[in-house]
Amino acid sequence: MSNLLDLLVAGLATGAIYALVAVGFTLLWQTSQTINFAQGEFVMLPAFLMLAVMHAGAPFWLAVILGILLSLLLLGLGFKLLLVDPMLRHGVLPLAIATMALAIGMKEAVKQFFSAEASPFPSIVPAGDVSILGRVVSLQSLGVLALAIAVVIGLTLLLNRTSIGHQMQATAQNPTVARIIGVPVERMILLTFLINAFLVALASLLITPIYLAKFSSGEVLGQAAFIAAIVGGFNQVRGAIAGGLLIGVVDNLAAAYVSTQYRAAVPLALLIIIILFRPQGLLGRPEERTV
Amino acid sequence: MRSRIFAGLLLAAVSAGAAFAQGGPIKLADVAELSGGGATVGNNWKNGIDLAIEEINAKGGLLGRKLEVTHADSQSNPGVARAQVQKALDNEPYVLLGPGYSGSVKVTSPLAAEAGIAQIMGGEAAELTQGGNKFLFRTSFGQQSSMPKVAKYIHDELKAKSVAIVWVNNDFGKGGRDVITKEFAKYNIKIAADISTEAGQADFAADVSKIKAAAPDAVFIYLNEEESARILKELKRQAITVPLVGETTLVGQKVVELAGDAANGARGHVGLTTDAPVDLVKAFREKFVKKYNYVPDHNGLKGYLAIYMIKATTEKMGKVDAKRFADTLHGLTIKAASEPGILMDVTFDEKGDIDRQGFLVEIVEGKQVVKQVLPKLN
Amino acid sequence: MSATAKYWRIALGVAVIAALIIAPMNFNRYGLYILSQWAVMTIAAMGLNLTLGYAGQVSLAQGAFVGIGAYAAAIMTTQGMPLIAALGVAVVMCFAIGWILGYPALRVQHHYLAFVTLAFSTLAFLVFRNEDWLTKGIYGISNIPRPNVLGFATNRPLPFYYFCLGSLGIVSLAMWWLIRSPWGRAFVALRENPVRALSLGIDTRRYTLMAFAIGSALGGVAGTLYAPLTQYIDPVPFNLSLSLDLLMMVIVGGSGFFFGPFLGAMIAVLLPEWLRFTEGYYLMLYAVAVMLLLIYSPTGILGILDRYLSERRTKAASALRAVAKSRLETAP
Amino acid sequence: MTAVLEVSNIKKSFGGIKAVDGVSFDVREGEILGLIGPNGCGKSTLFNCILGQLTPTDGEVKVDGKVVTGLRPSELNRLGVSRTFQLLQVFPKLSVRENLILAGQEHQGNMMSRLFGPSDAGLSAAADQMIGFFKLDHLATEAAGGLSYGQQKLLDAAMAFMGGPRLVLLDEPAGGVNLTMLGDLKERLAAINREKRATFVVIEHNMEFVMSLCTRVMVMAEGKLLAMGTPAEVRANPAVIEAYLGH
Repeated sequence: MSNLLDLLVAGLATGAIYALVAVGFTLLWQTSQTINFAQGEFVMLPAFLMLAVMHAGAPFWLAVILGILLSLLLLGLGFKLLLVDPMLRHGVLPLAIATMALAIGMKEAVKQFFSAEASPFPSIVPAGDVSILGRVVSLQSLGVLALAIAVVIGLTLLLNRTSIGHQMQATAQNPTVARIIGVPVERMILLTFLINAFLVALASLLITPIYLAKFSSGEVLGQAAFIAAIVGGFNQVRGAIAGGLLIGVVDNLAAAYVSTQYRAAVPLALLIIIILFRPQGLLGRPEERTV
Repeated sequence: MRSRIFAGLLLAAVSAGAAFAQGGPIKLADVAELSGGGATVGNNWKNGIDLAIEEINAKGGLLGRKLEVTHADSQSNPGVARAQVQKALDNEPYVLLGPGYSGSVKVTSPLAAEAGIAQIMGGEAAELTQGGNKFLFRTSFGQQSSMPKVAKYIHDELKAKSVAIVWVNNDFGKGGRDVITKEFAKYNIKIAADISTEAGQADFAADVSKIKAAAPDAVFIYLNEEESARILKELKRQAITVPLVGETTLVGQKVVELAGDAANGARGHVGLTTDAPVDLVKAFREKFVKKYNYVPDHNGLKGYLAIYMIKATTEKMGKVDAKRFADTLHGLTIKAASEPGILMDVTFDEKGDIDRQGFLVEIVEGKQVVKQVLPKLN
Repeated sequence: MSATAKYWRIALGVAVIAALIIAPMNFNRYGLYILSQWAVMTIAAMGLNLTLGYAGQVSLAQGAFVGIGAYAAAIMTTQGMPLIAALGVAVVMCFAIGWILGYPALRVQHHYLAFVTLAFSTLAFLVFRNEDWLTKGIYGISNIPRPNVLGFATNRPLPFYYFCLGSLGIVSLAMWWLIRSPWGRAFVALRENPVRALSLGIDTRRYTLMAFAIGSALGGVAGTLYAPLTQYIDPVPFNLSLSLDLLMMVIVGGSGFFFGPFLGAMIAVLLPEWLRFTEGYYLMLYAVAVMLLLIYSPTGILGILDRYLSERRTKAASALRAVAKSRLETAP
Repeated sequence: MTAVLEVSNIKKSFGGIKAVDGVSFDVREGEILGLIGPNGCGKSTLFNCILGQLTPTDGEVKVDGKVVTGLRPSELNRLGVSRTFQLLQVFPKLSVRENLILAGQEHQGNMMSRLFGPSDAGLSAAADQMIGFFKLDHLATEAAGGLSYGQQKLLDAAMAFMGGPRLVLLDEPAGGVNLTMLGDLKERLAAINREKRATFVVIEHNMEFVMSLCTRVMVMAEGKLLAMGTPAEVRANPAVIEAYLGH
C-alpha cells in the first residue's frame, strides 16, 4: 500500500511535467487550429538558449531572463509569423506536417550548433528531497507540480476574470463573430503564441535539471504531452492538466503492475480508448464531427 | 648560405616528390550514427576519429602519407547503414570504421568481409565476433568478456545470492542483460527482478519500487550514463542500500557529475573510460575537451583508438596494404610505451576481440577509486 | 490534352522506364542498393498517398505496416517458406489491421486518426521489440534469403534490383487501375467533399476504410521487399520516424498526384547524397526545405507543376469558353 | 397518383430552438413541389432531416411507403432520393464528365464490379447524354472548377439526375444564376420532369421561378407549415401575404 502511494506521488510529479507541456498545446489548438508536433522540441530549446547565454559568460539569472525573452521571440513571434501565418490558410494538416519538419530542424540545429551530448543544467529549485507524510519527494518535482498548479490558476484567472481573457475566449470559440464584435482577433492569437512560448520556457527551466539538456529530450516529452492533451480534452486548459497527471500516474502504475517492457503501451491504449469512446477527452467539450 | 637554401629547396622537392610517389592520402571510410537514436554514440565516435587523425597528420601522417576520412550517416538505421557501407566499400577505403550499433554492425560486416576490407567498429554485442568473420575488430571489450568479470565480483566479493537486473531495452542493454543472466546461472545467483527500461526514460520510481519489493542482495544496473544518474538518484530517494554494481556507464565521471551524492557507493567494472587512472587517458581527455568542449563518453575513446589501431598495424606492416591489414591485426599486441595513442596495452585475438587491462572501481565521495585491477589476460 | 502532348508524355514514360532498366546495368553495388531502396520506399509511399492524398486520411502508421510486412517476410523466409507466401500473409494482415484502425476515422475528426495511428505505430514497435519468441527482439533477424523469381536467383544486386523494379511496376499498374476505377473517383470525392459524396450515394464509410486498408496493405508489400533487400531487420527502423519519413515523402512529392510518391521517395533516398557537401547539416536543410515548400505549395513539388500547367490550361480554356458562351447565348 | 414522399410530423430542435416544428406533407409522383418561406424558417433543416443529413428529433419520413427515417444519405440516395445543395457542390478537380459519372456510379453494380469493371462504370453514354441535355457538350472534359458559376450550377443539377432518381430535392437551384442561364435551367428542369417522370421538391427564393415551374407550392414560417396549394392559391392566401410576400 505504501508502495502504491509512492507510485502515485512519483506519477503526479512526472505528470505535472507533461501537463505543463500539454497546456500550451491546447492553447494553440483552440485559438489557431495549430497542432504543434514540435511542442516537445519547444521545451528542449529554451534550456539551450539559456546555456548559450551562460557560455557567453552571463550569470544564471541573466541567462534565464534572456532565455525567456529569446523564446518569446523565436518560439512565440517567429513561429507564428514565419510558419503558422503563411500555412494556416492551407488547413490543419499541412501545418501539422510543417511542425514535424520544424521538430527535425530544431533537433538537428541543436545537435550541430551545440552538442549531441547531454549537458547538466542548473536548477532554480534546490536539488534536495523533503519528506511529506513519510514519503520522500524531490524538491524539483514539487517545484514542477507547484508551477503546473500556478499555471492553471493563472490561466484560469486570466481567461475568466480579465477582459483580455474574455476576448481570447471569444477568439477561440468563434473568430468571425469575435471580429465583428470588435475583438482584436489577430492580437489575441499572437498573445496565445506568446503565452505558449512563455510556458515552454518555464517548463524548460524546471524540467531540464531533471531531464538534462539534450537535443532529443523533446521526443518523449512531446509525445507524452500530446497524449495528455487528447486524453484530458484538446480544447480545455484544465483538461490538459488532468490528462498530464493521469498519464504520469498511469505510466507509473503500468510499469509497476503490468510490464516494464510494455509500459509505454498503456498510455497509448488509454489514448485509443478515449478517442473511440470519448473523443472530446475526459474534460473536453464535444466538437462537431466532419463526416 | 646559398648552398643551404639550395639544399633546403632540394629537400623540399624530394620530400614532395616522395609524397607524390606514395600516391596521396590514405582513405578511410566511417559510417556512424550521426543522427537518429544513436546520435550521441555516433558523434562521439566521429569526434574521436577526427581528433586522432588531426594528431597523426600534424605529426607528418602515417608512413609519410596523410590520413583522410569520409563520414557517412547511418541515421541509426541498419538499412541505411548497409547502403552507406556499401557505398564506402565501392570506393575501396583502406579500412572501414564503424558503425556503433550492434544491429548495424551485423548487417554490414558480411559486406566488408566480402570486399576483404577490415572493419573496426564500436558494437559490443557478444555474438558479433562469434561468427568467424575474419575482418571484424572491436575497439572495446565485448560483453562476453566484461560481464563474466562483473558476475564473478558479485559472487566472490559481494557474496550476493539474489540480484535485481535493470537494463535499457536496446541492443546494448539487452545484450548485457542476456550475457550476465547466463553468468548468474553459473553461480546459482537468483534473479530477483528483471527490469527493462526505455532509453531516455526520466522517471524510475516504478522500477525502483519493484526492486525494493524484490529485496535483492545487490542490484546490477546496465543503462546509459544519463539514465544511470537518474536511477541512482531514485534508488537513494527510496533508501535502497544494497550494493549497486554496473559497467563503465554506471561509474563514469559523467554519472557522478549528474547524480551527485547519489552516485556514492556505486561500483562497477571499467574497461574503457576517460576516467581510467592512466596518465595517457587523462591526457586524451584533456585534448578532447579542449577541442570539442565536452567530456567524451567511451565512444569517443573508441573512435580515437580505432585510428591508432590502424596506425600501429600499418607501421607494423611497413606499408599501406589493405589485403594484409586484417591478418596483421589478428594476434597483434600494441604497447602504449611504443604507441602512446593506443593509451593502454592491448592485444587482439583471432576473432577480433580485444584484451586489455580492466578495473573494478567504486565511487567514494564523488571520486572513482580503483578497488581492483583486472590484469590483461596475456 | 492535345494529341502531341499525349505522345510526348508517352515518349517520356517509355524513356524513363528504359532508363530505369538499362542505366543501372553499369551501376556499382551501392547505386543498385539505393535504387532498390527507392523502389521499395516508393511502394510504401504510394500506399500512403492513396490513404492521404486520394482519400484524405492522415496515417502515421505506414512505417509500422512496412515493419509488419518485413517481419512476415523475415520470419517466414528464414523458416524456408517462399517469399510469395509471406507476401500473402503481410497483405492480409496489413489490410485487416488497416481496416480496423480506420474505424476511429469514421467517428472523429480527421486529425484524430493521426493520433490513433501514431499510437499504433509505437505499439507495433513495442511488439517487434518485446516478443523475442517471434521476432528475435532487439537482436533482429539476420541472413534473410533473397527469393528465386521464375527460376532466377536474385542474390546479386542487379537481379534483385530488377525484382524490386518489377514489383514497383506491378504495384504502379494496379494503383493506376485503382485510381482510374470508380473507386478512385469515390476516394477523391470523399477527400474533396464528403457531404456531397454521401448525397450521391457514395458509402463514405466503406470507401474510407478501403482506402486505409489498401494503403496499409501496400505498406506491407513494401515491407516484404525491404526484408530481403537489407537481409537483416531489427525493430529500430520501423519506429515512428519511418512513418514520418514516408509522410514527408508523400507531401514533398505531391500528395494526391500519381507520381508524387515516386518523386518524394527519390528525394528522400537521394537527398543525403546530394547534400553530402553540407556534412552534418543536411537534415536541417531538408527540414527547412520541407517547411518552405509547404508554405509555398502544400501539395508538394508536383503541386507547383500542376499549378503552372493548369494556369496555362485555364488561359486556353477561357479563350474556348468565350467562344462557347457566345454560342450558348445565341442558342434558341 | 401515389405519394413518392410522405413526411409526417417532423420535428427538429437545436438546443432549445425548434427549427422545424411538426411539419407533414406528401409529394405526389411526377409533381414539382415548391417550398418557400423567409430565411431561417426551417426549409433547409427540413431538407436535411428528410435526407438523413440530420436526425430528426421526432417524426417519420417514408419513400414509396417505406420508412426511411434514420437512414444515411448514401443509403437514401441509392433508394432513388437525390439532392442539390444551397451552395455549389461540384468536385472542382474532376472533369464535367467525371463529375457526372461519379454521381451515377454507386447506382451501378456492386463494390467489386466498380473495382474490376470498366473505369466509367458503363456510364459514359449516360453522362454524355446528360451533358447534352444540360447543353454542356463543349465543356465535357474541362475541370469543373474552371466552369463559370452558372455552368457549375447546371452541372450541380445534372449530377442530381445521374442516378435516375425517383425524387429530387433541389435547394435554391436558381440562387446566383444570371437571367440567361435561369431560363435555361428552368426549361431543363421542366423537360426532365416531363421526360423522366422525376418528382421534384424545390426550395427557392425567386418567386417568379417557383410560380412558373411548380405545380404546387408549400409555404413555411417559423418551423411550421403555413400554407399549401397551387401557385395561384398560395399567392392569394392572406396568411402567406402577411408572413412572406408582404414585405
